[in-house]
Amino acid sequence: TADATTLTFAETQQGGVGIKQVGPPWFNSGSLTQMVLFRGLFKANPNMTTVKPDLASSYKVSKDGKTVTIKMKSGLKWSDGKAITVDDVIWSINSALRVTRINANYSNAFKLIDGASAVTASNKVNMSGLTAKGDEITIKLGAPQPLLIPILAQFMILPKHVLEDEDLLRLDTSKYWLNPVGSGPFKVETLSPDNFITLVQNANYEGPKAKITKINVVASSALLADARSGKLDYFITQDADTIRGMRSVNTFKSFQTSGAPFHRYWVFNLSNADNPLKNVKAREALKYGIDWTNIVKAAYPHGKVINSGVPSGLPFHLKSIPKYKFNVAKAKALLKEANFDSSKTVRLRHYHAGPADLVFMSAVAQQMQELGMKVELTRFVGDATTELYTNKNYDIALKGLSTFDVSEWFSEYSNSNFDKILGTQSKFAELNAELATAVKLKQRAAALRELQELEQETLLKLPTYLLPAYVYVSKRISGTPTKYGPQLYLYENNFLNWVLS
Amino acid sequence: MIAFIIRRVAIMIPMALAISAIIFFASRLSPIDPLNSLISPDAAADATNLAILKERLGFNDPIFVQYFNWLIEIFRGNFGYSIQSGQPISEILALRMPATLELVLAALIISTTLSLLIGLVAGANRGGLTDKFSRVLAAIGISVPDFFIGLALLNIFAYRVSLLPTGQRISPGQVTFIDRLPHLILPVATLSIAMLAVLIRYTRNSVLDTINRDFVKTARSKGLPEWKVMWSHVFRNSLGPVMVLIAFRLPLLVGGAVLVEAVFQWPGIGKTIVEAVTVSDYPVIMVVSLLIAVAILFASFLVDIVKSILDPRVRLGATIE
Amino acid sequence: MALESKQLNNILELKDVNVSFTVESSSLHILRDVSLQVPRGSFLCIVGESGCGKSVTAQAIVQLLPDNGRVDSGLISYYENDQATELNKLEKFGREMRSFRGAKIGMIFQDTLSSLNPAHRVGRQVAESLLQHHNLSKDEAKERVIELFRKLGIPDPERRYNAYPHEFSGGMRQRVMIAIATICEPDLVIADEPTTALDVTIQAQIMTLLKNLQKSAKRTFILITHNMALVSEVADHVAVMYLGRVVEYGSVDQVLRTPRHPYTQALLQSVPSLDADKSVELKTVDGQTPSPAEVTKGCEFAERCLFATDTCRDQIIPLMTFQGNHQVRCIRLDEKGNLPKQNKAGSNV
Amino acid sequence: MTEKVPSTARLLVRNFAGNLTGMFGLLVIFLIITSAIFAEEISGYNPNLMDGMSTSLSPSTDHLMGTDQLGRDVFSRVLYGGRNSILIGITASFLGNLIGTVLGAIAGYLGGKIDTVLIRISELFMTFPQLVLVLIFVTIMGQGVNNVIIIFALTGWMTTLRLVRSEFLSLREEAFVEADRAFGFSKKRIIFRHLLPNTMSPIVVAFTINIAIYIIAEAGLSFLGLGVPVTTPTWGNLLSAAQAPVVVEQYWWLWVFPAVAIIAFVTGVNFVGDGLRDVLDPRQRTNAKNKTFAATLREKLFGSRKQTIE
Amino acid sequence: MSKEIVFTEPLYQAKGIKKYFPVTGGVLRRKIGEVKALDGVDLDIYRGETISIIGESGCGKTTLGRMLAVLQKPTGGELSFDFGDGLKNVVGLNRTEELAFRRRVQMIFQDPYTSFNPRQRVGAAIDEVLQVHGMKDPEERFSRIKESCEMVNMRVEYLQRYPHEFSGGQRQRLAIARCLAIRPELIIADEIVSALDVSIQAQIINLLRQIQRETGLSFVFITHDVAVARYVGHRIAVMYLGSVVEILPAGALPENAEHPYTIALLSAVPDMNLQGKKKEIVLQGEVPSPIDAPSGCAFSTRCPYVMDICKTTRPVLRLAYEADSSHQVACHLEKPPIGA
Ligand SMILES: Nc1ncnc2c1ncn2[C@@H]1O[C@H](COP(=O)(O)OP(=O)(O)OP(=O)(O)O)[C@@H](O)[C@H]1O
Ligand SMILES: Nc1ncnc2c1ncn2[C@@H]1O[C@H](COP(=O)(O)OP(=O)(O)OP(=O)(O)O)[C@@H](O)[C@H]1O
Ligand SMILES: [Mg+2]
Ligand SMILES: [Mg+2]
Repeated sequence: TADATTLTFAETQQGGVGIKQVGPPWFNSGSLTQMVLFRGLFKANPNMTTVKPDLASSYKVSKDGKTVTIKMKSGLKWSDGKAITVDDVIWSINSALRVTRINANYSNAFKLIDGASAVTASNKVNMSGLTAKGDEITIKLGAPQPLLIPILAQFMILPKHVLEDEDLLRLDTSKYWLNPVGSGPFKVETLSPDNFITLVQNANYEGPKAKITKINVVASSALLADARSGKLDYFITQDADTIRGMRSVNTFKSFQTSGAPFHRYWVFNLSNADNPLKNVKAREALKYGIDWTNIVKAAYPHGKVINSGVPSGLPFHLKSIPKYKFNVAKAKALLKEANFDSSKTVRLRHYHAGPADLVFMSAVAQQMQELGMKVELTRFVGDATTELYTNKNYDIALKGLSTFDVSEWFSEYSNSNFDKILGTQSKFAELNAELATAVKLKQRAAALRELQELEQETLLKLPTYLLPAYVYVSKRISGTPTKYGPQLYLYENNFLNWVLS
Repeated sequence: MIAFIIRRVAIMIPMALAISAIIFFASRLSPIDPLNSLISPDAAADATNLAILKERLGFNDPIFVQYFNWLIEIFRGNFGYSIQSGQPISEILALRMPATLELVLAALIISTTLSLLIGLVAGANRGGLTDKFSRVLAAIGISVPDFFIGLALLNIFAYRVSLLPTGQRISPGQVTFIDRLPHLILPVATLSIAMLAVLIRYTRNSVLDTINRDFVKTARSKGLPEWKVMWSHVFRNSLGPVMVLIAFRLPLLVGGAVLVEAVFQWPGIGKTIVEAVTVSDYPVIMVVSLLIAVAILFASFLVDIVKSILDPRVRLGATIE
Repeated sequence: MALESKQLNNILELKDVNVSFTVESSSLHILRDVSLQVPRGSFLCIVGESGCGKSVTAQAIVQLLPDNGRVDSGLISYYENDQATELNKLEKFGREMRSFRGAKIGMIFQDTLSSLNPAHRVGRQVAESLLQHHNLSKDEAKERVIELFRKLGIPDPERRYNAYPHEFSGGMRQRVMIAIATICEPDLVIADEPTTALDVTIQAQIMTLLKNLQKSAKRTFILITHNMALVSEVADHVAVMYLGRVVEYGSVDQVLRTPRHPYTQALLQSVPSLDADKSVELKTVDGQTPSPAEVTKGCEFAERCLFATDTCRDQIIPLMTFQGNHQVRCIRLDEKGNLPKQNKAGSNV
Repeated sequence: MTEKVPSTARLLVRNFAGNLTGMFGLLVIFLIITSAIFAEEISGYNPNLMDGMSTSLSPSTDHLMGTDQLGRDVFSRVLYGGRNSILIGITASFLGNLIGTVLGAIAGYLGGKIDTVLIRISELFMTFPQLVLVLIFVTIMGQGVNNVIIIFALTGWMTTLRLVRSEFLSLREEAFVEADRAFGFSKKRIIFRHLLPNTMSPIVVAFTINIAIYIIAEAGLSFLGLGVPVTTPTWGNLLSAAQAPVVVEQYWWLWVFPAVAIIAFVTGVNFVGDGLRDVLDPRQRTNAKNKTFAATLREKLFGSRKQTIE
Repeated sequence: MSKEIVFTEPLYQAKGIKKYFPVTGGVLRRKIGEVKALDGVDLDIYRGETISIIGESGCGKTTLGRMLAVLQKPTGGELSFDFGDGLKNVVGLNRTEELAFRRRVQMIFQDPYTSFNPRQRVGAAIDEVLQVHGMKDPEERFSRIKESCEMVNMRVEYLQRYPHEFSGGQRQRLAIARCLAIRPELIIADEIVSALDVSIQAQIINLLRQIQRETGLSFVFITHDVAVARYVGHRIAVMYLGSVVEILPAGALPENAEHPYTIALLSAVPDMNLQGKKKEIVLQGEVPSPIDAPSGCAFSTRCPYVMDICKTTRPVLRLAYEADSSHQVACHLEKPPIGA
């Protein structure tokens, strides 16, 4: 099967199966498919720390941080041969606020542009703060926004001329995704829904030709077996068992992804007056009553136990936060202090249902039972969003969050959804506002310290572990980077220089 | 014969309607508001977005109106949209039906032919080698969960020896059916083994039943050679009950497909159901279960016709005691 | 093998035939030392109560016993043109045995609905036999079948040829069965209770038919029945069976007019006749037929017999022959074939 | 004739004792159930004890069936899981049979419109693949041991209904029922005192067979992650580890042993079911046309023993 | 011997009893016709008599028995029973009246193998009947059971047994005992000897005759065996296709039968003693289906003496040619075909 110029990539992002279409990049991005089909204005490095121009040639931020001007490269073409223009950029940013499914990073950032509030799905009004003149785009912001440029580096520009007549509320299901017109070095050759996608080089791409001529995007149900038998060349996974198994496959190089962390944590449904964990001491007991270190190690060998929204190892992590230490006696004492009512059932829910997740949840549940709690552990039946914020049929839920920036972790405390389960957290809202507009490092540090302290005090969310992803690259590929960015983000991976042997 | 067909159809229609009603109203018992998942939390915060979507999808109508609309739309070929992916369900079906049909039909054909062959031979030579073999097979088929068979096959033939694909239906570059055959082997084998066991056992018993019938003695008393007795008197008469059983087993085959598709990551209807159930994607669940029910009704209708061809008493509308 | 003149007269002879069945790994001895002579061209009736082994005898002759049954010993000889064939020595489904079935020995069964294949047209079922034994084209066969149907009084035979068994009444089905058994013009026809399920008026029709076949075509018939009165109307010879044995055999006059075995006597007196004296009680045989599993060495009727002595129970009872080949299996008979005047209870009989 | 007459129940026991496969099945069931009850004593491990030192060990003399990722002893978990699986199987089968029996009795004895409606409903249910039906119910009711039991019962009563109904239909024609009516017995008395006891045998058989079916169904459902919550170890939940291909390939003991337990138990149950059917169900016999179950039973036991009077 | 039977005051009277069963068919399984199982049967049953009912399969004997026992409701006609104060309608009674009727009229069925609940000891089965009919005192019940067992020559110890431990003949005797226990006035016996071997058959027949002599209760004895019918019954009702064609004193058989069907039937019955004495009439054709019975005389399709009137008009029961009040015929022939 190993064709000298064809790379086989296992798409794992959508849960292992179901390549129904090319994934719309405005919701989740970061797969190799999206990286080679689309481009944004900028491109980030694997650490997500700097950006370099991509569709744009340069950008300038005004002194007060409220005006950003971006200059586009000229002569760029979509894969159908039409020119890529500033109109495409303006249409894309406006449309991002009109579609139903959009990554909150983009919508949060774009909402700060002047006139964004006038944009709705039903009207044709564009934001006034977004204008173009020749090949220059001007963005006017209500307040300085340090993250705008990194976010624009993640935001893929889509072709206005193809999509402008689409129903934006149902953009995700448009036929467009079966054979998207893109700007990247590759384009779709065939897409057999549910089965595979093949990508070939885009002749209208202005840059140098890739060494790889074809990419097979497949869905593998057994990454390990397929990798070992040489059916795969490249894939990313978070799956504990696969990662463990791949250790013995020596035809692959493995890399832990860097950059934005992937949190797993517990949220408490405090809107339920009957929640046995209403008392913060009871929640604190969970920090000690559960052998986090060992359970996480058993379920996710590559996982890392965390005790703060700013995980240790990241800048501004608050060192004074105590590490969780398995101490049943202390936990029981705390529970007693909290007057814990052991006759009530703690409803523990999760929606991640991989085998490792089940191992993790059932072990945790078991230890909670050993603390004298009655635990009812089930999966969410419906989709997570509804279950979490509308049905609220739980006391503790396991949640995941891939953060572009730690501010995202803290902004949860004050967003409208969390209000429904935690009640309004004005203190968090204040601090979050401070953090969002903190242009100086010192301001940022102060805000993050206060937020972490408040987090420990309130324990509305219980940070538990980070789950990094691993990239596996067949040794028959050379020219691959030594550093890979986070799973759900786009970054420079030098794909054009990859060579197959 | 025509009256017979009409009567069967006449029974089928109310059944199908009843099924559709049950499915529709039962699904409305679900506590989940389908709308919320169609829309990202942030977009949902905008009430106008919600309202537009709600109106557009007809969630504001009274429930009976919704039911009839749903039915009418289904007749028009518009099955609604998946909550999970927002895709039109008709598209999902168009994609996934062929996969399941391929699987189920292949398993049906293989298991039916094999089981008839083995069952007939086993029944004709009671206590013989084939008979013993068939009994072992039957014991396995009844006591071993079908997904376990699948897992075992996968483990051996795909994971340990990379002889066959680990799953999926089509790999890049596979154009013809023959190309795709390797993908089919394991799932079809799994599904067939499960079906085979019961069918063999039943065929065998049916043959044994028939062999002891008096008309076989009559046939022998004419001096016919054994093969002729078996062929034209025993086998043909044993087939009727077996056909009925096959019709009765069809639901099981589809049920088995759910698990087998899960094991082999086969992008078929079964997988669709499981995916849909996991996220309570009830428009999909509704349509798919309706479809399965109707398909099975129709299949049993076909079986009835075949049976009536085999047994003149049914065809001529006589009552059978 | 040269045949004795006596044998020349018989078409079939059974000699000490023993049949047993395996039931759940134990053996049931069902037919014990059954001996019968079937004179050529005659009408032999085998009578006896349900379960006494009449059908088994018939099945043993054509080697169509159920799977779990087998002929243990004895001879079943078929005579034809100075030639004797031991039927039970032939391979069960071999070519030779099959050349007898249908062609030389025809069989008619009792339950007509289950004896005809419900899935085949009746004409075809009759023709099947013909095509098996004669080199005929399908059309010729059909013609012959239709002709026979007409002879047997099946109305509208052309149309009926293509009908299915369930479209026929019981009487008509029985005629079809007769057609199957006789289409190849076998010399011997064995009819196993052909009229038991039918009404008397229909029974009369069928019996007339069989009797005519015997007379006109010089066929030999073995009729199995439990109806003594019917026997008296059709039979030339009668064999009375009780629990797997022939207890009495002779011509119809011998057996029905001068029954010698106590069982035969009781049997004849326990059915009222149309001109029976209503003030006279029916004779009853006390007790019940034992099961074949519990038969003893001696006379199987001893437990119920008014004349039984201890010797009857302990001794193997031989078949005694009285004048005119009247065979009786009873040791209480004197040389003239008469039972003692006194029964065991001491009262006069 | 002073011989003691054995009761029907005793006949059944005696007859079943002669049924080799049935007895073998019974032995297997008995062994599995007892070891499930004494799970800890037999395996020597607490099924919930997490031993961080010995995770994912393959079978050895210490851990007969190895350990899982959390270092729990698989053998003791398999035994322990049996408790729940068997309990689910038995309870669901009992409930399903109860529903089926009551409805079947009504349909069979009353006949007419009620019968037609019930039969149509059962056909509706039977048209659905049971697994799909169960999945739909899971969507509506959610997961949980009780829910799973209820769902199984709600989706598995049809065969019992049909069995009981057809049994009633044929019993209704038997002379003793006509006689009961001729004597003026009330409907209630006829149904509950005379008909129902006579349908017990198929019900018992269906009950056993359904246990097997439900245990397999539970396994399938839990394998899909839609069955009993993972905190309740069942054979199915243990098996769901096999959702991960890597587990299937590398930690075979995690899924093979629970599967073996299921297969052994289900085989046992099926053997018992077959045995019971042989002993109890007259229709399995060839020439039982006119005889009642008891008559056939007697014949089987004694041959047609002479029972002369006088 | 038996008391003189008084043929003037019937114990039980059936008048114009009809029973039609719907026949469904067609696409919608609608009613497309009727099986006229009984088409206007008149029958009087007198105290102390045994009336035999004969006829070929499907002619409606069982149905008539069921009607008489009110196990099914007739489609038309009247059934009245003399409870001691004159004839009274018995269809649609309330519970107490029904019990009173059922205590007096009992039925025994053909199949001895299913006549008892296989799971009930026979003693308990008889006892249950007595309980349902309101006998509270166990002692009294026991003596009643004992008494009826003696009547059928059954040892009381055997009542401890289950039905399967008895032979067919014994079960029929027990079934009779069960009826006798409630001391009925009329027993309807539907083919109770047909499933038995001849040697056992004789026992039951003798037993019935003996009971009848001793207790004087009335019997309706349904059979298809003409000789048995004649032997057991005082009178014989001959049925053909849902109607009674002739009722005649048993003594009148075989010579004095007048209806052509009765005569043909008799001639078809094989008989050892009558060989040669009988006139051989082999009836042609078969009994028509009761779904499309002939419009006139039911027998007209097979009758050797058929006349035009037979095809259009149905004959009713009238006194026989040889005038005897207990001999009635339904035939248009003025003279019996075979001379008296
Ligand atoms: N396949 C069999 N296995 C065991 N026993 C059998 C089998 N077939 C017949 N028998 C027994 O052989 C005996 C004789 O049976 P057979 O059928 O010859 O009786 P029959 O005289 O024809 O009775 P009937 O008048 O009822 O037809 C019976 O006791 C019967 O139970
Ligand atoms: N429940 C029923 N539904 C429809 N037709 C019936 C029903 N019961 C009886 N019949 C029909 O009524 C006619 C008379 O039946 P019945 O049983 O009374 O006859 P019979 O004289 O007792 O016959 P046999 O001698 O066979 O017992 C038959 O044609 C029969 O098919
Ligand atoms: Mg026989
Ligand atoms: Mg009848």
